[in-house]
Amino acid sequence: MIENWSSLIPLLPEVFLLGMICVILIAGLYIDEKRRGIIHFLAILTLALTAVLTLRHFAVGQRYTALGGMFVRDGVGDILKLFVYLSTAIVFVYAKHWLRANKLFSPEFYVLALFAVLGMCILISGGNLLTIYLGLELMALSSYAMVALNRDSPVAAESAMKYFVLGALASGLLLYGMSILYGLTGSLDITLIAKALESGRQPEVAVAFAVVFVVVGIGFKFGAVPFHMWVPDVYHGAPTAVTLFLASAPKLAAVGMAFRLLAEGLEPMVKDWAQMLGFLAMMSLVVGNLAAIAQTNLKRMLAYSTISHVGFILLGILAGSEQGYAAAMFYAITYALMTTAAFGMIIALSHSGFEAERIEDFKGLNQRQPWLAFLMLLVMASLGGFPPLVGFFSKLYVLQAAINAGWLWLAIVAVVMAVVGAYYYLRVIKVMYFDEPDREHQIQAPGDVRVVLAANGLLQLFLTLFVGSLTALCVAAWQ
Amino acid sequence: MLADWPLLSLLIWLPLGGAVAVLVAGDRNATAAKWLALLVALATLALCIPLWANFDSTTAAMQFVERVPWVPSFAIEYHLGIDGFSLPLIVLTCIVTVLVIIAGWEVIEYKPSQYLAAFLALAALMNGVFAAQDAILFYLFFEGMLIPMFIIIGIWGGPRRVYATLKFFLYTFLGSVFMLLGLVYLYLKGQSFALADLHSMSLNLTEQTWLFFAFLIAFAVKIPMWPVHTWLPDAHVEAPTGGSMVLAAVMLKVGGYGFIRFSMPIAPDASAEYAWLMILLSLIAVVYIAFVALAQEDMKKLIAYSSISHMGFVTLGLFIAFALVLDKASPDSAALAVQGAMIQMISHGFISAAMFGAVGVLYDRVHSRQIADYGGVMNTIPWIGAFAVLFAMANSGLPGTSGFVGEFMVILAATKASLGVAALAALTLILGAAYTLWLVKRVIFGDVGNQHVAELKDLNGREWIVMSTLAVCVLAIGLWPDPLVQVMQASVEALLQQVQQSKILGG
Amino acid sequence: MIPLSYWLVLGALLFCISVAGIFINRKNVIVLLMAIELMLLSVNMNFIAFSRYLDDMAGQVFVFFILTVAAAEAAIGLAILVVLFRARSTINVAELDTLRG
Amino acid sequence: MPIETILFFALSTVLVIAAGAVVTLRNPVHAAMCLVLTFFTSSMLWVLLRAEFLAIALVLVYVGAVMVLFLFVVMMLDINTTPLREGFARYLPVGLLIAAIMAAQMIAVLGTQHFGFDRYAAPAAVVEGSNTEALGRLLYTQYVYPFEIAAVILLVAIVAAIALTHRRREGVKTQDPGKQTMVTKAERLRVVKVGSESKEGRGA
Amino acid sequence: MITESLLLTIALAPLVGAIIAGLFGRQVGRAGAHTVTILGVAVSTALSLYVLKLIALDGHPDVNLSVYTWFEIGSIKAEVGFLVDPLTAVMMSVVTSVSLMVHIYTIGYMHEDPGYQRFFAYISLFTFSMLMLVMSNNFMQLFFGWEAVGLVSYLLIGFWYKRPTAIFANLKAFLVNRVGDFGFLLGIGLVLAYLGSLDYATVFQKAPELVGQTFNPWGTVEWAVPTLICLLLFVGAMGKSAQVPLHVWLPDSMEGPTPISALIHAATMVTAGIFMVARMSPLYELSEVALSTILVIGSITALFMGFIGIVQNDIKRVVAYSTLSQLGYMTVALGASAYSAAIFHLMTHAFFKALLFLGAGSVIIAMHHEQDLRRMGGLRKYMPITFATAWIGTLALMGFPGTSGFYSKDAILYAVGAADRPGATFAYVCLMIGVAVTAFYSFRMLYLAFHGQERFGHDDHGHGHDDHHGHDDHGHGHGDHKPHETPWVVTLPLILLAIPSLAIGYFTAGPLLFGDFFGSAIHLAEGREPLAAMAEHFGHGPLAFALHGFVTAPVWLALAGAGLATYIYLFNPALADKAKSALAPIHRLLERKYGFDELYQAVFAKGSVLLGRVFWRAGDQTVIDGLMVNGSAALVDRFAHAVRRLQSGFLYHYAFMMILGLIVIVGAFALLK
Repeated sequence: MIENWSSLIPLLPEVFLLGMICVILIAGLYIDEKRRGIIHFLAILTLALTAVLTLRHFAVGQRYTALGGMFVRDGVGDILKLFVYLSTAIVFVYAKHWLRANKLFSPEFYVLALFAVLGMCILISGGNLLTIYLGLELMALSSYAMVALNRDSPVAAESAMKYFVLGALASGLLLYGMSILYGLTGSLDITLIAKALESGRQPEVAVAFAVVFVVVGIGFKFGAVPFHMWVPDVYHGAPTAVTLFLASAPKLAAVGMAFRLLAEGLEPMVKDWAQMLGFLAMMSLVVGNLAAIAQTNLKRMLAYSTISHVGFILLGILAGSEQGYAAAMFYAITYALMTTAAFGMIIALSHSGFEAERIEDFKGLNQRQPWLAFLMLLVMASLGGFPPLVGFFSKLYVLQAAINAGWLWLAIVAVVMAVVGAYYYLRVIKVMYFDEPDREHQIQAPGDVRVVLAANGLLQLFLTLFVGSLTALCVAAWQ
Repeated sequence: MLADWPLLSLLIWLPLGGAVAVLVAGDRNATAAKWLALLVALATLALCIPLWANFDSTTAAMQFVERVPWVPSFAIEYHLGIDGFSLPLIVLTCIVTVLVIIAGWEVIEYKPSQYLAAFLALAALMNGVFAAQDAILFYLFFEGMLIPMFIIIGIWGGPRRVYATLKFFLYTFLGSVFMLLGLVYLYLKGQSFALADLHSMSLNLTEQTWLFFAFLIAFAVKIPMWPVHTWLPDAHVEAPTGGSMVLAAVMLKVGGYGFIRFSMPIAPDASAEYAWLMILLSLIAVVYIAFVALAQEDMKKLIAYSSISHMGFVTLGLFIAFALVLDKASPDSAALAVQGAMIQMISHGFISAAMFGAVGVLYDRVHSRQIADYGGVMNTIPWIGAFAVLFAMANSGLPGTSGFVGEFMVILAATKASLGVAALAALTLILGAAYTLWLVKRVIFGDVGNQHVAELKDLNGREWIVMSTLAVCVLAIGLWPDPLVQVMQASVEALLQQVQQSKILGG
Repeated sequence: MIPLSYWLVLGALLFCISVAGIFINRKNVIVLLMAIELMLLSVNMNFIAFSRYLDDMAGQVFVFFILTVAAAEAAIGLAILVVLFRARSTINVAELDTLRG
Repeated sequence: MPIETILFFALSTVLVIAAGAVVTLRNPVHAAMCLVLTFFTSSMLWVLLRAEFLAIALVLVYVGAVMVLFLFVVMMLDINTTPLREGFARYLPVGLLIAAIMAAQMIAVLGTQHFGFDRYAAPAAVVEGSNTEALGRLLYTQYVYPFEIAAVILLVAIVAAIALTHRRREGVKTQDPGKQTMVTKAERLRVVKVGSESKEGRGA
Repeated sequence: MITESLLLTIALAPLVGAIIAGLFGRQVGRAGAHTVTILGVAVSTALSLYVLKLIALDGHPDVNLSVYTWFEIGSIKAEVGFLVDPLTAVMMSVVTSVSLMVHIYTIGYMHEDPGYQRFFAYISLFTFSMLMLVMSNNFMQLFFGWEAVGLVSYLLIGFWYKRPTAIFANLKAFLVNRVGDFGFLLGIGLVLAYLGSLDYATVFQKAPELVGQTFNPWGTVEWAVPTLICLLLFVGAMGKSAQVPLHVWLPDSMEGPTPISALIHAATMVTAGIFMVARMSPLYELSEVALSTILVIGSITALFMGFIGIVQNDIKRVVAYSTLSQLGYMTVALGASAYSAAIFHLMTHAFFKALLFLGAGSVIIAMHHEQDLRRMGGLRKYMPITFATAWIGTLALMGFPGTSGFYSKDAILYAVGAADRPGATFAYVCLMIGVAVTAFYSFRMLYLAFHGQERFGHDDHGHGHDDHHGHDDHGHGHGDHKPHETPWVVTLPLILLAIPSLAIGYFTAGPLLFGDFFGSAIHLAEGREPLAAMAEHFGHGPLAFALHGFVTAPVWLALAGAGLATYIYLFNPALADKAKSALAPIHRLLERKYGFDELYQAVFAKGSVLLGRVFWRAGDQTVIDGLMVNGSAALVDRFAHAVRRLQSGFLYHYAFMMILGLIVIVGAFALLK
């Protein structure tokens, strides 16, 4: 079926990534523990070069398909991928310190993470139910394994098991939906499905039935209520470095998946899935924000906060307009950048034998480490959506899209819950700034972590200056 | 020419830059940080001089306009400009900031550089609020103010500071998100966030009503109006002196300013429709809260309640103007009411800063805010006693002090609209005097209450500067408000012009 | 002839049984893994039935890949199970509740 | 009744019962055996659907590999049949109710009104050509990209399984090819300076 | 020529003195402080008298000028300016000259007080404020001065801020005054609302427009606008001029040093209300109802406050109640449209009441700050000057023919007698009885203090007087028990005040009452001649009128009162006690001052605080904070924990939730669509 090899050029980044993974996999066997740093740099280099390759044929404003439509490259995909690379690279920087401190610094982490990235790229670029499914599974299976990577940790194993079972259940549901869709339209190709549904010949109930299953699958990946139950446990139980990874890039991939399946494939059914997403978004906003209030573990709190942010992302998607998709994308991108910084802070404060994962561990941080406290303040404020940090703009954008699409009531729920949510972010600030420290804050994080963390934290502030260009990019991706 | 500089940007970015510099200077060299902060604050204040001098008070048009696109995809602009409403408030901000920095000079021992930086940042944001001509920019500054204030109360506050500061933050945040929704709605309708565009946009009554209430929640919390006022006493009680000063002097004014900038011109028909409600709430604030103030045992709480009561005049003045301009067709009285509201805001800025400053001076010495722990302060520290009496008189609206002007104007205007409203508002003459002077009686007068009071030291030079500056401001406005009135007059007239024109198409 | 619907209902029944298996099960995790296999089987049943009734091979191709992925999934699932057993000495689902709240 | 229909119903009955047994039997070994039965019956049903290759693959891959893996793990972990926990019986009705509702919902949609003969005509009884060949042709042409991805997934499975379960035992001597190739002179050869005997030397 | 700078000098000279003495008291010292303030007031006095001369004798036209614009909003303009007409000129002269006397007197009275400079600053400031009040040409400035004198009064009553009674009294005074100001401000507001200006000239010119306008407060009720305005303004006057029921602050204000009792609480400030009503005569003439009300309130004050004076034992309080009573007389005069009579009485009263107060102060100094009449007696031989001037003051007060008080009081009585508006008869009766009462308590005080036995120095415990605590806590020793005449700075003002008390009526009654002295300053409705009856008798000149007085009822009533006092207190002291026990209920009622204080204390003071507490605890803390704020926070918290419990940790629960979600979505969005 491959007519000419040049048609594969759009695939180049993924092919390169796969090749490099194999190189790293093999190199990992031959490099002893002292020189593992090489793996680390190789992994980051891989991401950087992949990004370069992606940028070489940057597809904003264009759309390439390859392999009979199974692979789609367009602006949306490329932007999401670039931020997947970026956030993964940031994750690698933070993770190294944590992995070393916890004696888990092994090539497997990098290999699995890169496999997951590959899976995300495939998912984001999937033009066919099959490739979407396979990309999703590639990402998911790598993630399950990563969660269990700390083999000596009972909680990690427990969370891996939960993640696995629920993940498999969710992918089963998604598959079920796909099977019905296939049966109804007779095709696995996204564009053909859309075309078939456009005709409206399928029984409406059956299509809606299939859409439910697809939405559930997407909802699970996002961690939207009520398919969120894995999120807190996995975030909490997984090794922090892995949580960091799971919290950032996969959300971007989930956005990509939602775009492919909902915005492209099920575009004619927008009324149906928007309603369902509305339900999920409302539940996510309410449950995520409420449950986060009652948390004492920072990782767990961030997990619930993720759920609430997912509510916002869904709010953008369910607008069902280009503006909404762009808003959701912008939200996911900024969210990924915020959440890496938040987990990065946990890692920066952790050291061997100590995990700064309880909120109380941040007590009095301002007295000992005012700079870190300030960065954390920025991150928390940005997550809370307080202006003028970038988190505010992403919320603004999403709300605008939702209101424009007539979802005013949901927007009201969203802002009210944002106020409730402000409480737990403030609580972190409160602990850092208003409480007396009850221990020394040893900072053993190496220079690169500090530099990247500082950049990541300040990004919350300085990104506001570039909100214009970033949103313009997101909008352009949809044109 | 100095006037050609981007003065408004400087007013925002100079203190912000100063805040960063002070933070960098750090606590290791606290003295340098303090002087730096003072210098920055003074420089910011100095910027007000060319601003005032070059301000053209004959026009209501925005002046010193700076306009740069920022987020083109949402039509958000970096758009600054001032008119007669903004200018006095900016000057007030700059003055209060200088005083706050002086007031905190030796008192703040814990992390002084962060303290000063927070206030400088706050000054920048407050200037921004008053200068912003883009709704989102306004919102940014409006909300941005919360974070420094949250930290100020939280770090340097009293024993229940965490409760107070969280309450303060969440209350205000809850209020403002609805405004954000309103702004988004307006944007979607008009594809612009520029205030001027929002002002001229036509909206039907339903839309206006929704918007009016969205804005109302935001500004009612901020100003604060009954029944969403309870954050204020807590915040004031727990805040450090400087925090209380800024909070009372400037931050509350943002609420009143918001009514002028947003509610009234954007939703004039709804404002007119619900003016009765606003007037009712204002009267409750004036009367009910005054009674509550009477029952307070804590000095700061009492002053906080008095602030709420006084802010009632601001909302009363602003919304009685609707009755005057529409029902009584008396634009002059309406202008009187709006002017009164504005002057009340500015005057209250000085008076409340002074009152909190005076309480701070006492607190620094006795470490108690309970009225019962004082008595006969006049005996040991007559100067603070004298200032306290002056400011108490100003607070109870004595002619010759600024406190009188606003109340006088509002009551006069209200009489024109409705004698009953005016009568209830005028109750403040009695009640305001009652709680303020009773406070003075219990704290300042009488025989020396206890050992603490007996050992008090009188004002030091630093405190003298703060108190006397405020005293001069209070008396200056009280004795000759006309300059202030003239600065605002053109803008007031323009506002009234605007609110008279129905925005309902075909209506 | 059997209508397509029957096949689908069969798939649905299998699907429900497997789903019920996941949340009714209070025993060990292995059964959960088996239930998942069952669920995939039900999906496969759907695909194959559609493939047959649509006369389109794509469905069967999909099943092929599902089988592949299911095998990989089983491998990883069992690996996690082994890790879990080593770390916790139990694979009883009712005891996996240290993470909650 | 045509033989196909009889077979369908017979096999379906076995399939459903076996599936039910998988999730309800207490002993995991028994459950696994039932699962094998489930797969077998499905495989037969698939033959009815003219998916010969997949039917055989199911038997080979699942019964041959996956189920063996399951049983292997069951045996390896030596799991006892645990007594039913309290609460199981209490919540069982709720669980069954939910499952029943779900089934009802699904059947309501999947009934003949939407998926009957009017929409999906009965397929031709005889399919031309080899099912295996057709599948193979597709896999290596049109579906080569998913095929490659599937390979990567299997690779991940291998990597993951090894990373998770492979344990380096302390004290076990193994070759380390990395170490062997990266070896340097200094590690292999130690030049010992042997001085003349001194008082300290004697003490050591 | 009356120029702006001349008027500004008059007003500002005391202010400059006040500022120097107040802010730089330590630098200028005691002597510096009194020099500079006295100089300031002296300049004012001289120039005021010059102005009076220009206006009264040289026929200088009225001056109405604006100094600066206070604010200008469209057509609404508030200015600071001066209106000098005969009324103003008289007031200015009275204010400055009494003030000057008090300044001089203070040197002696306060010479040992540590707050010496402060005191001078205050009284100079008061002079300034009072001048601003009387010289104002508009309502804003009137209110300005109105409140400013209130402030200084507040500060001076609480001058000895250590005394609990003093700071209670000043708070009370301020608040009661504020009640009056409440009405006053609303009145001003109505003036602006209906006449569109705050300027006297404009307002008075437009005032006739008000006739016939009605105000509709609710339903079909309609109030005449002029009446409403006048009554509201009069509420202000009631506060300032201590008319029943807003009189309660004045007796308590005696907690302040005596000089200010003389200056503020007798001679000037308390008469501001009278002045104001007189000033507003163009408005009041429009409302019969308002004038009737004034008439009745004034007469009640005049009589019933006089009664209380009879039972007081504190020398200053006796004078204070007499002041109340006299203010009632003035008010009645206003009510009878006899504005000029009111102003005339105001003037004469300023002199003789200041004289009496200063005399009382002199006694107090001599008695080492003992104020209880029961511990005085026989002082005449120790302090003859004080004694003599006190007699003069007392005669003037009782209205002995020929004294200034005689002319003014008679003018009022004639006016009331001639008035025909509702309440006039009641007022007339009250005033007539009041004349006797006045004479009685005046003489009672005189006898108790200066005649009879010496009761000081040998009874330290026998007085259970409850408004009287440790008045000697500011630096007076008890070394010398024998009283002695006070120094010249004290007696000189007494003498200087005694002269006008005696004679000013004789010289000014004619022009002030019957000439066209006030010109346009006082406006009378068409055909209204309240003093016509008196004019008949006065036609033969003041001397003849005084002689004629002996054949009129008031003089004989006064003499009767005086005679009774003479009999009881000079000849038969035991009778007083007998009468006391015989009339015990009435006595108690009078001692309790009809219970106004208790009532106000219980209802308004306690009631407000109680109400505040209820609002605070029930409204703010329970409903708003407890239920709404913390309640919603608690609700959120409860939900948070509920949601948290859903996350049970059990895989099967999680799966169950997912499936439940699925079913709900399928049901809601697919099947039930």
